[in-house]
Amino acid sequence: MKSAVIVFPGSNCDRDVAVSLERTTGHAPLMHWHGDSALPEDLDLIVIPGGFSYGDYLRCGAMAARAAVMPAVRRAADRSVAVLGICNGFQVLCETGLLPGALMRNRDLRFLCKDVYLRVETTDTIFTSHYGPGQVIRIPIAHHDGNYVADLPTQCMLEDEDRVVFRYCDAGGKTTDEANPNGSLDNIAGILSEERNVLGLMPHPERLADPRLGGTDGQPLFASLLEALS
Amino acid sequence: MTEITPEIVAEHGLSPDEYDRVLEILGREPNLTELGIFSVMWSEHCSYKSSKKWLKTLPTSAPWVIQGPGENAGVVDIGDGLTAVFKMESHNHPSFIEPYQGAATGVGGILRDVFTMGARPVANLNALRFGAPDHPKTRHLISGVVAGIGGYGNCVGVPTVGGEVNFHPDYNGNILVNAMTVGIAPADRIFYSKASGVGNPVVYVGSKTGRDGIHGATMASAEFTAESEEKRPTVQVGDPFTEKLLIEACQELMATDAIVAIQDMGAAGLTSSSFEMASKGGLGVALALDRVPMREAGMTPYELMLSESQERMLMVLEPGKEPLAEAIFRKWDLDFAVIGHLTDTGRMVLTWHGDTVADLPIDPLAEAAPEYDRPWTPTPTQAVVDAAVVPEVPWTEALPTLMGSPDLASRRWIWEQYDHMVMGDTVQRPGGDAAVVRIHGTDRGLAMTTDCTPRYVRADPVMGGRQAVAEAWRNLTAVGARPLAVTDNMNFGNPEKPEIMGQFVGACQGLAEACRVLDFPVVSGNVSLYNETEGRAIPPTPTIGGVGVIASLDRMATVAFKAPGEAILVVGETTVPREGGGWLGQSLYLRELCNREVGAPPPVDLEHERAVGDAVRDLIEAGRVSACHDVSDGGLLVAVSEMALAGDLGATLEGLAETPAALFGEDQGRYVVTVPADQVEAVLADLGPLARRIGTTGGAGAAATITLGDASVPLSALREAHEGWLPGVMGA
Amino acid sequence: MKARVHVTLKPGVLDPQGKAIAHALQALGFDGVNEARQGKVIELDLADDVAGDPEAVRARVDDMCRKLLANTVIETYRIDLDA
Amino acid sequence: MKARVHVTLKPGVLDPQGKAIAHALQALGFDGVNEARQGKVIELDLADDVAGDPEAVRARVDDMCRKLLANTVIETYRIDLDA
Ligand SMILES: Nc1ncnc2c1ncn2[C@@H]1O[C@H](COP(=O)(O)OP(=O)(O)O)[C@@H](O)[C@H]1O
Ligand SMILES: [Mg+2]
Repeated sequence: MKSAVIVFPGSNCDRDVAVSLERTTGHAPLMHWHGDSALPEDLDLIVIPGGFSYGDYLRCGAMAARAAVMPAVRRAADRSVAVLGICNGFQVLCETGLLPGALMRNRDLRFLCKDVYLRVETTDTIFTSHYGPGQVIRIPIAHHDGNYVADLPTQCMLEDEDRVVFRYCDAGGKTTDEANPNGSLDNIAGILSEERNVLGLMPHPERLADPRLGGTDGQPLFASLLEALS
Repeated sequence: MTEITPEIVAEHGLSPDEYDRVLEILGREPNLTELGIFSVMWSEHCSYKSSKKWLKTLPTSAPWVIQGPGENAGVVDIGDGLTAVFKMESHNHPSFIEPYQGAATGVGGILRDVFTMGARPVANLNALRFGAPDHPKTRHLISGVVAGIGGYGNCVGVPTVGGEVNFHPDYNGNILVNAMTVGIAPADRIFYSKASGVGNPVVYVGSKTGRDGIHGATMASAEFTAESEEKRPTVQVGDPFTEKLLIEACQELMATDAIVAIQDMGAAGLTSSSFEMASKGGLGVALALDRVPMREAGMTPYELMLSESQERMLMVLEPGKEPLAEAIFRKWDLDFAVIGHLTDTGRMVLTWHGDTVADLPIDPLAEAAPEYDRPWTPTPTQAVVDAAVVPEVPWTEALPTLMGSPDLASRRWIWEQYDHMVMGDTVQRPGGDAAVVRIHGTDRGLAMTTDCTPRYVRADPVMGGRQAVAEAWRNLTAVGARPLAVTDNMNFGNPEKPEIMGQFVGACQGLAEACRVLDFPVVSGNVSLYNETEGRAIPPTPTIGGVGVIASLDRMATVAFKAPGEAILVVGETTVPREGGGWLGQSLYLRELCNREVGAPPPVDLEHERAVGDAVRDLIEAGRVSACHDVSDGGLLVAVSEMALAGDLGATLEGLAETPAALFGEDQGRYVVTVPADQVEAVLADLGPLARRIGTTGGAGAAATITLGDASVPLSALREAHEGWLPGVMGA
Repeated sequence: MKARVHVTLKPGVLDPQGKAIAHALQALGFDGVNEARQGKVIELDLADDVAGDPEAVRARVDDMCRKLLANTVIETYRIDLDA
Repeated sequence: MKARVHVTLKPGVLDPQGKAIAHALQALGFDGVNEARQGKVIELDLADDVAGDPEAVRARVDDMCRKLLANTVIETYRIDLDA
């Protein structure tokens, strides 16, 4: 599996996800600078990492979405290359239109960094095949703007096409309002593109993929990718 | 040209005596720019004129200390060719005026101190003191300060992993915001601020200079009044995104051999950075101020020298390396300008479009800054509180009250607003004794903590000073770390008052004693004086930031109870002063349940502290304890409850006198540990009189309680009190 | 020449910031605030050679809005030109 | 009745957001943007019983600005009333 992590000015989870990828695949991903508009042709996976690209100024992900490298990311996505956007990366993908909807300020207006429970809504993806259907996993979030919004037709489409991948839930798997940390529509934490090769999610699977850090529920995501893409 | 009148001199915070010294050094009258430079260089903030004499008494060396006080940050050896670089700094006044930006720029400033030295910042901590929770301003200050610390640290991508928070009405008009950064640098690539090489280029990088915070340094050195709040001086606005770029650009440049010396522009910006670099190198400097990147039109040399715009650095480069450095800074979209060069004149010569606008001798100004031996009176000794006369509230009532009291309640509402996991190495998150950050790519850890108990320091500055150091040492020990060194942040009132100066002198004495006995030297620090409002001083607050190293993360302790049926031991109880007693003077029991803040604070027996801590660390390193927590605020029963909450397991206690003194006394030098049942006898035998068993863990989920004798308190009630208080205050 | 771009949330999009403002105003004792909504204003100072024909300038700023300044999934915008 | 409050940074106060916007516009090929500054607009919908005398309403909104909506250490504000 050949992967690249796109580095924007202000990205700050680029190293973290590279560590997870390297642990999974045995070799380091390519760290690709945002200003370089040409991506290698033979990539299997492009990761848009978390952080505060361009300081999250104006709108989270807005400026990164217009960076020089993004047309190449879009072309790769169109060629069915897997694209994973984590946190700020999810925001970037929504801003580019590769994923529908938008991410607004958290309901309580505060930045929130904590472990949350997620229910795996579909395992029919290259990102989640190593989870069980309906499995409840614990993964951290760390964001100020993770409140997913979309209009009703979009919401129905995501639902009908089985494109909601993760929902915030409680420890028992119930998608209650209290378990929704940011006010997201329908407790949505992660969604797929129509072709199912682009995933955006607010939680950080790379932050709990190492027993030393207190959990490994993020690891199957990387293992799923490895299996699907090698 | 502006004529220098006595009023102008006074506005610049210089006393008539100090101005006479200016005249003497120059042999003429200064112009306004020169006066401004003198004023910031000789401000309390930059010159340490009231504190220097006493700071010199602190122990600062140990075999593992690579750089003690005097540089941007302290540096200690952590093995494997790596060093820890750290410092703490206050941003009290700005945070009171504009909590978000004040706190944010405080974080930005301390980060720069650390990455200037070549370190990559790996963790931030913050020690906060607010006024009474019900004071009308407190909520607004908490929410602004916390959002500001988070806003900056989160964006820069450095985890905020720990800190402390106290509330006291005497901080109502003067909160404290102390920020600490810990970084890691290779031992052979540390960068210093000492300039060398006559002719070498002096380079400005980072953000442009605007009219931000002009006179911030002199303001931070003056007492607060209602009027100064009205004046609302320009507060600096932080730009964490630019700081992040600056970190990356500096790291990239530091990997080359282009840098001779580097210094961040902190308080007093360009003035103090250029002076310090030249002064340390015994050189002169010539700067063409018109080349400084400017954000606004019409700026004057005076403003450029005094601006406190953030996210800026000054460097001396190897000759010929300018293009290399410029390419790196341009790549990161940062300003870069060669603004001058080093000279052999020993003078600072500033020009503006070719005209000389200031010409000052460097050494007399930087080194002959005033140094005072201010009169001081020792703090009167407080009577020891007789435990027998303290009202007894049943423990089942006292415990939930304490667990939900302002100084003991959970700070989750705060640390959840800080990204404490970014960088992927946070092994112990906030909530334990010390935070632990893995040294990237290894299986070793850095432990870090901040500590001070201001009510102890106020009652007895010497003992309180000792206690602050001892508690930091204890918190590091409790996770299994070997404590290495401290940074101190001395927050006090007006040093011109002998009783305040007495607090400062006493605290320094206590700090020094503890640092010496515990082998825990001071490697960096910061002094913030004049923390007063309308003549009322804050409680003396010498905040201690401690750093230690864990040799193997497999041998690290955490506070959470791990399994039911394990023995609970208290280690180090021999300081209990009287038969069946405990130390209630200045305890939270006395304050929260009897409404009295009186008495002598608990004594700190440093030899005992060391013996107990070393024994506990040995146990942890040998993998013989399953959980460990030091006993501090609130005493033994609070410590046990905190462990129970963290592990979601109850405890049944035995053999404890059901008195406030035994249960809530704040005797120092103690730890609670748990040990698997089959190993208790061996551990007790090894510890001898240092330890005794006080109970057994057990009871999970809804059935969990803290039980003692015939009575018990459900863990759920403690959790509600503990977790509910701060969200309740903040209305969310 | 100055252009002022007002970016506001589309009607119907929930506005957590606006809601919090209305709430805080009420808590401060300001009754009678039915609703509050928060938007952005971006003030652009345009170079003189760019200015000139107001219609051309407006078209240009409109282009900026669609390409960057507004997220038309959730926001609408309005452009004011200052002479 | 609607009141619109414009909150902007005082002149001279650093505006990191504005700076980044100007920069991004330039990177997108929009030349000639000398400067960008970002502010907020807060739109308040006031209950009818509160409305009425415009001067009284203005005074009330002004009070809201000083107490909550603007941070007068670094920001200034302007109030527009809609009939
Ligand atoms: N402002 C803060 N930011 C981050 N963490 C904090 C803050 N205040 C307290 N904490 C964390 O809460 C826990 C309890 O703090 P404290 O009671 O001061 O610990 P101790 O008594 O061991 O010194 C610690 O893990 C500490 O790091
Ligand atoms: Mg502790």
